[in-house]
Amino acid sequence: MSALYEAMPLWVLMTSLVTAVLVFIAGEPWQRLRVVFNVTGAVLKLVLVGIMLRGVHHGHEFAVHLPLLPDLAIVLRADALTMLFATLSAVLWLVTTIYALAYLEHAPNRARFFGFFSLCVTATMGIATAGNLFTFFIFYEMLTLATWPLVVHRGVSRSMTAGRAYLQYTLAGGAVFLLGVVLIYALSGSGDFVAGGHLRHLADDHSGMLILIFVLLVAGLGVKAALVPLHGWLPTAMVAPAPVSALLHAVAVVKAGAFGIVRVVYDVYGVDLVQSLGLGDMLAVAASITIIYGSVRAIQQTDLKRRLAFSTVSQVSYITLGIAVGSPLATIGGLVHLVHQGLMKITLFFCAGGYAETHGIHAIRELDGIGRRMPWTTAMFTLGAFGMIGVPPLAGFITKWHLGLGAVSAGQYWVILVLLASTVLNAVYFLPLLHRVWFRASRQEDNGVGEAPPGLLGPILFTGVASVAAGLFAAFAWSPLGWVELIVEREY
Amino acid sequence: MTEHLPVLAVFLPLLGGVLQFLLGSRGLPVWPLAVAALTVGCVLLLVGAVGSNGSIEHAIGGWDPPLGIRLRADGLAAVMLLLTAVVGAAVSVYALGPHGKASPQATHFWALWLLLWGSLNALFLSADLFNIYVTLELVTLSAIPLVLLAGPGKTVAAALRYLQFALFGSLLYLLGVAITYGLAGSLDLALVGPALADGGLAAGLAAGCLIGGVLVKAAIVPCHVWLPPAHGNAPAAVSAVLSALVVKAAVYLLLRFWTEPLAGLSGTLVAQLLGALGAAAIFYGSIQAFRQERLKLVVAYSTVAQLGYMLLFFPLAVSQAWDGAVYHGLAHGVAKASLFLATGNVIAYVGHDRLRELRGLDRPLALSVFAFGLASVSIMGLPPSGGFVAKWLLLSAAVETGQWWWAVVLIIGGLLAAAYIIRVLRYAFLQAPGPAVDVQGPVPSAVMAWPATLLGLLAILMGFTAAPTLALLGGLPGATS
Amino acid sequence: MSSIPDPFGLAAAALLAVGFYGFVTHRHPLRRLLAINIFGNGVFMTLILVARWMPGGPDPIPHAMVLTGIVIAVSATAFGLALVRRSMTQEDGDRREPDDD
Amino acid sequence: MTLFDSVLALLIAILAWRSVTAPDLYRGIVLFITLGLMLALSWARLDAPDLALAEAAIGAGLLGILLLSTWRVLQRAAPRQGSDEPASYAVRWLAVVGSTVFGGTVAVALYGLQVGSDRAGAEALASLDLAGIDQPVTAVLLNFRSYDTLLEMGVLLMALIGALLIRSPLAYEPWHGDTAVESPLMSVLAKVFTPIVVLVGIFLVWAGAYGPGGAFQGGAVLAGAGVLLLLCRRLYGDADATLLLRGLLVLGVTAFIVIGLLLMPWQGAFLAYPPGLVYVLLVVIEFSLAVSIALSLLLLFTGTHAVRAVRS
Amino acid sequence: MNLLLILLPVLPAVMALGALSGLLGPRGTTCAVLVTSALALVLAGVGADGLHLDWLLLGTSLGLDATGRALLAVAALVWGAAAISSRPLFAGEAGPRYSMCFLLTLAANLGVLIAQDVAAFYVSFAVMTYAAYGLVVHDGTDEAVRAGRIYLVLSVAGECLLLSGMFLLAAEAGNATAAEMGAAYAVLTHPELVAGLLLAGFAVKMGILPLHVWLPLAHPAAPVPASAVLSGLIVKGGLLGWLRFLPDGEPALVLPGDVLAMLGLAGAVLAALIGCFQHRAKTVLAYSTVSQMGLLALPVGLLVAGRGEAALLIPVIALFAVHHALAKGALFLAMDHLKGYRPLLAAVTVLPVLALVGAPFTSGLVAKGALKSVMPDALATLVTLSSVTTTLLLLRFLVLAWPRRDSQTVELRRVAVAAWLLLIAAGLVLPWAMADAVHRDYAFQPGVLRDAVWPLLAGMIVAAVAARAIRPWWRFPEGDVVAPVERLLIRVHGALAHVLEDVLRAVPGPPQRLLSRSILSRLLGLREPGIPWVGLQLLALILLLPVLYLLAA
Repeated sequence: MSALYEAMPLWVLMTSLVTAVLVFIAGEPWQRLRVVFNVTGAVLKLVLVGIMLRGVHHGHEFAVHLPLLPDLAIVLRADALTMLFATLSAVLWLVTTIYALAYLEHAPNRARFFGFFSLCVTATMGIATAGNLFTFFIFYEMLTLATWPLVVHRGVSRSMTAGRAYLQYTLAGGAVFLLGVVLIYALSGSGDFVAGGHLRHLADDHSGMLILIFVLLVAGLGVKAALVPLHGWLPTAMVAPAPVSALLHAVAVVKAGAFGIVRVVYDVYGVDLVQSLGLGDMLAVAASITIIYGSVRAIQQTDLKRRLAFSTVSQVSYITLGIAVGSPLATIGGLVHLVHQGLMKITLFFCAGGYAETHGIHAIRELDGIGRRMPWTTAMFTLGAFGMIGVPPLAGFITKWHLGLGAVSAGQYWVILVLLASTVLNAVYFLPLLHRVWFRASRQEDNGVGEAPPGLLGPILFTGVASVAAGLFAAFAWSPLGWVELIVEREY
Repeated sequence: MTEHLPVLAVFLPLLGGVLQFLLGSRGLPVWPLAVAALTVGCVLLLVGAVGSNGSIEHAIGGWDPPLGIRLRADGLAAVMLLLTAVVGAAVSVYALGPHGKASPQATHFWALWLLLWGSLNALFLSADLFNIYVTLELVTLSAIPLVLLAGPGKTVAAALRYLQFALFGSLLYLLGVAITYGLAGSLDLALVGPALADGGLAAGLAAGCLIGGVLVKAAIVPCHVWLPPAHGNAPAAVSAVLSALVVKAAVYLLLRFWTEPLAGLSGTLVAQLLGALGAAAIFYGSIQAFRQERLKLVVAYSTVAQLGYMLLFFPLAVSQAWDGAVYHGLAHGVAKASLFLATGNVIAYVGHDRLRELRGLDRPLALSVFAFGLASVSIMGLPPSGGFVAKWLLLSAAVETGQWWWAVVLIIGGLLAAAYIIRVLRYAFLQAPGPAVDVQGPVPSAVMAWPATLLGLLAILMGFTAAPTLALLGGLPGATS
Repeated sequence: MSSIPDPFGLAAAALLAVGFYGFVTHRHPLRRLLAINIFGNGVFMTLILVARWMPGGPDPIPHAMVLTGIVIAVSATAFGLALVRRSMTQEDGDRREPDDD
Repeated sequence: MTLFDSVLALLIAILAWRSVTAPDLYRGIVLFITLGLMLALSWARLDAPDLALAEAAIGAGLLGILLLSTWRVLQRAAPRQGSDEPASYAVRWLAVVGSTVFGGTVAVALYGLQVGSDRAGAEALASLDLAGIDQPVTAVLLNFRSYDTLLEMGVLLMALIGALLIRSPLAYEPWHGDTAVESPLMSVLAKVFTPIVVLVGIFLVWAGAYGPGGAFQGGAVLAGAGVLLLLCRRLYGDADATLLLRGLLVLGVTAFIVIGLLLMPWQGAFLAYPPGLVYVLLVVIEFSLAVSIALSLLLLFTGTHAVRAVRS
Repeated sequence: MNLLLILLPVLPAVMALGALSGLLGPRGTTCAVLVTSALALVLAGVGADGLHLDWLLLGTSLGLDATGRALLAVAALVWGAAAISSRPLFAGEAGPRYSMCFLLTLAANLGVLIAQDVAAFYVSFAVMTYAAYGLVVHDGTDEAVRAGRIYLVLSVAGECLLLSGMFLLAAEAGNATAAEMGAAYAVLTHPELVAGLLLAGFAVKMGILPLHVWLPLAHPAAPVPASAVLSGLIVKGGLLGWLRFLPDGEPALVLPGDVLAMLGLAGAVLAALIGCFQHRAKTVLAYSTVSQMGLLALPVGLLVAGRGEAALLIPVIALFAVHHALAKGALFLAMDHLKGYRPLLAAVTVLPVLALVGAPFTSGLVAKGALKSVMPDALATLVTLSSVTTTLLLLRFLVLAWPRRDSQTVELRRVAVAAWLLLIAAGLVLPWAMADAVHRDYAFQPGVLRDAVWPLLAGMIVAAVAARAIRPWWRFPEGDVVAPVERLLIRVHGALAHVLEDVLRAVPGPPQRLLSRSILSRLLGLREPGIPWVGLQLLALILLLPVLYLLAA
């Protein structure tokens, strides 16, 4: 029993892997069966994650070792940080599955879609539970591969181009990352994630090498985390179906990159080492540039999803910024944004998908007056947008609040300017949009179609409300913020 | 009993093949399958024995070297035998599809295939320079007729080119053997080393001829020109064997020679040259693969590229590189066989393999596409797969020895592989617009689909079986561990 | 071993060189097969010389090797010739088309 | 001696060069055959009469006829394809330089060899009495390194299968039309000469145990007899092989393997023979080899599955 | 009972969702507002203890201080009256949206009144800001949209100031509650900077001088009831921010305090003067708000600068705020009722006007009197002087708003009129009731009465003279400096956008493909080499190998 319990991360991984396999086996004709598999898998995972969450909360750390080579093992582990990401993924998997079922109700190739979708979640879970760099890399690449079919799912030439861009960036990034990982193993003999890092003893003799490796690792991870100038794939990848975009932007891909950076900074290098090598500032500057650049580019976009995509570019770097600043409060801000950005961005993309699916709206100028027809969707969109701007009491505010406080306590006042600039820029690209949806007259004929179908609306409402709740009840112990505070407490 | 296993591993399939030729189409497909099963069983026993007892030797005719010839099953031979058995089993099952019914062609196929299997086993087990020459010829001369099975009309030019290179390569190799014998007075791999070590120019020339001859057989750039037409036009099952095993056998010989007879020579520069050839193979093969318009040619050029990785062992020459190179050979063998079998199913179904005209194959050919995808992962060296473990080991070795340029080669090679593989997947399986394939052939039966799939799965699984396999391999010969 | 260099050594080298030259320069498959065989003869000559230079009589092992080599070379060449015949007699056009069998 | 040898060596070099550079394919082939004969002569001079025999019979004789016949087929099918377009000027010069350097290197290496007496060959000579056969080369072929010989039979078989697969026969069907102009010489050749050649072949096989000769040479001569009959149109190639014919084709290799495998449990090693039976076994093997070799070479020549006698 | 506090924002917020979906309907919305108002009144009357909710936001403190209580009562009245007036607006196609914004603004406004900690206050404040946007642009006219845009720009700017101030504050003091502010500032490294940022941030909402430009645009653009709450209550949010998050003179922050006081005074006069040159009644009222808020900023500046006693100043400030809220709310609501020719109603409208001017016996008297009582004499005089401009301004209002005979008669909604009258009545009574006895007494001192009367008269005289002297009235653009600034900004933005575009075009973005076949095909005329070349390479290789071996040896 205890061995089974100890191997919890493995089971969590398996729920979606088995789902993927079953979905593939069931294939196109067995639609009902597939749905059952999907939903069962997602619910089961949620339950298991819940059990794990309880365990970790009580201070237990799960770990599974699968030796691979004499000095190399696949390690699946669950610490508090893992659970942050894992819970987010598990919850959003279920939600996105429901959404996707409705979204793709009449689309072809659904078996393929859901199969890879589940694989994608498996990879994400793997990333969350990876206990060393090697394991992390394995799932990181698996994620790349599993996501590609989703990006090109439509099969039209635009998707193909996007898919190619996606692969070129991510595979190149993966390659660079791999080089970094190999160097770490060669240098220190271990890539285990140890709270506080394990490279400190090398700082004196190998500082140059450590910096190089850090750059390699972050460049590799930065591709997925969409750090400028490695973000090129992300805006093009928005041609994918809405659930995929949601997944890419909110949960799986960009988060994997950001999560990786967190792991590298905290559990491989350790904050002290990163700061003493001067890497924190470098990372913070890169993140800041990304934040500003992404926002500026978002302003220029005329396509809704594209604008959201650039918004992601900008927002994900909050996470990086938070950990780069390096004070506990900023860390809290960065880590909690992992969840918050996920909730908010998934809401936004769900809404965009709802608009597209219900009214065929893609361009921003077509959104005029949609708020009257789809009040609930638009309300949730509004919440998401305000969250992005950082308006309280939404989740985004909690992030910004802690980031700002962290920056002040670390004495890095310029970060506040970045935050403010980002706020303003976010307002510049979201507020006119909101004005449009609520206050402009609709251009379309009223065709009697109103709100999105329940399968789409349900998830939208869920995530929207969740993003409010995450902000509103932030001080609650089980809120994302509460959990992150637990993590940071254990970390420092 | 154990010491007889190497002999059985060679002569079960060999005799089976000869008798198949004798029997003609009678006994199809029971006889060849029975032989194949026996062979697999025998090889497994042998590998098991090697795993538990260490290497097994068998002096043929009771004559010990230097007079006689020795069969030797050490770790390296064992893993290669295992690879042959795995791929061979899959190919044997697959061949039931195209060659299951009695026909002259089927007779020839099974006879040649069993002979080839036996020849490969003989090659891997041989510990004698001249005997290796004979086995090389055996392998070549059973492989070329197999290529012709696709129909002499379209393969004869390829076969002729293959033959010319193979023949010339063998003779070059034989020249090396001649000079070596002149120097050492012996042909046994283990015994010629010292004489070569202080042989001066003659030893250098001998080594050059041995390596050069084998390079031709291994289709290493620039001597690869015979490979793509041959592998690209042969029947699927044959292409699988050729790419997975036959060229691999030649590279195996390089590894073998380097660690035994040539170990005494000071080969640092040669090692770098071989590494450079490997790198050239990786780049050139990948780029050519990327440019091809036919699916099978893509896969064939991919072989050209992948063989290059194994050559990276030479400049790195540490234990990890050894493990990595050999494991790469194994992983590539399994994955490439899967790719070729899957490709064969595509051709059987569509009737051609022109990339741009393929689309929407993932429904009728779900299993094959799945197999292709899985195997591709290994070819690209992405985790979790055998190819990745191999790449990891090689990378570690490159970093460990401070030869970062080989690490760069490895990384870029992986990306290039991704480029051409993804191009295939994109065209064949995901491209939506345009008409679906005009169905020209039946959907491949389970017998044809599953071997590819199982091999593909194995390619992935090999990401997790490295430890026992490398334990069987037993480390770099002569390395102080 | 004779004190003056054995002239056949030079002959062997010449056969090898000429064989190599022929292999490189010829395009006609038949001529290339010829060149390969000449190269092979050079190798056999080398082996025979090695055998002869052994003190105490000609060394039988290289002889056996040559014999094996000759048979292999001839079989392979015969096979090659069959290929040449086929490739040069069939119409250019049908190389691309699937054959009748 | 050295003068003769030197002239012979020079002649060999020149013949080789001329054969390769001959502007005309036919002349190249003829020069190649001549070269083969000269080689046989030189090898006889180099204490290798077995090899001289083999070269004369197989390398020059059988291969020569095969080359010429192929040339004729090519001429008939597409006369112009026979013409040879040489490689570019640059390639040729580079090749000349390269080959010369290569030849030179080989020569230097060869002359630098220090051939001592602590060799496998010396051991073979010393162990002759254990081999059961007095003739050293045959002993090596059939006993010390019998494994090579066995596998070599496999090569022969595969080459044959390959040639059959191509279906590009040299001699197929009785040559109708031509039969009318059959010259009397042919009949004499067929009737008188062939039995003699066959006898010589059998003798050579038998002699292998004691002196120059052996399964290969004998088999080649027997095949030569077959070729003679083919050329005299007493035999023709046929598409359908009987089981018997195929049995004979694989007889050598099968016998070899089966005997080896059967005795293995007793002898503890593959292809190890009990001392008492060794001679008998070797003779059995040698003859079965000779049969298979002869048939294989003959079928390689015809390029068909079988040969049949012409029924008059 | 204390828990009811949380209902104040939650109830309307939840109702807002219902309104959005159209479930609530106009009647429901009105009822919701009235119920909330009733609840607020009850709470304001009964009072409530502080409430601390650890789990909400970053740990929320709610509570009612004296100022909060006073304003809560006023808010209940004004919101209630506005809701009744808004009834027609709740219906119709855009009704749900308006209802939602209305309810959300209400919720946030009440939240501002009861929030005691930094985070919760900021939450309410921000929601109030953005929800009010919906009220401003409700009409959807170009003018309204422009007003809304400018409102948003300045609001966001204000948020930025606030946010940076709060970061600095909370980083060192944590999520402090209003009660702990003094202590919090004591530990700050840059208290004046923080205070300056916060003052400026809230000043945007208050319409303090250079940041007031949105107000004369936005308040008139909104529908009448919305204008009433905007001008009457929403602006007070800034005031509460000041009071709660700046120290009450302990420690004294001289520079920001003085600057605020000066700006307030300047605003009081200047805004009134500018307002005189406006041509729309609502705009004039908006300028009046700016002016009055300037007047209100004055004591706050003194408080912050430590130039007065908190115990004296704060009640006065609250009193003035209450007075202004009621009067201004009533005036804006009057705009609905003055559309037709109804002299009686017009006459009633004069009451709050008088109150604002501070005529004797009006609520203005006690409010202004109290204000002057706590100030140094010089300043008190200046305040008195400002009454002249106020008079001018409101006369201008009356002139503009006075119904004409020929205007169309619009049917009156009795309930709305009743509510309005109630509000006016409350405006007359409530400040008196709330004022301390001291202030009441002070208001009836002869000097004070004199000071109340003469500016009124002076104003009327000046107005009469001016009306003769300058006709036609010179136009001053609404929002005064905003028009040129806006033009300038548009031009700058155009130029910047060009530059930006050029830069972005010049800096090639990340390529969408790293490798393409075109690159490759440029790289490669790669043909497979023929056998001759392969052979040569092989030859070279074989010659090279021994050389390398020998070299290495």
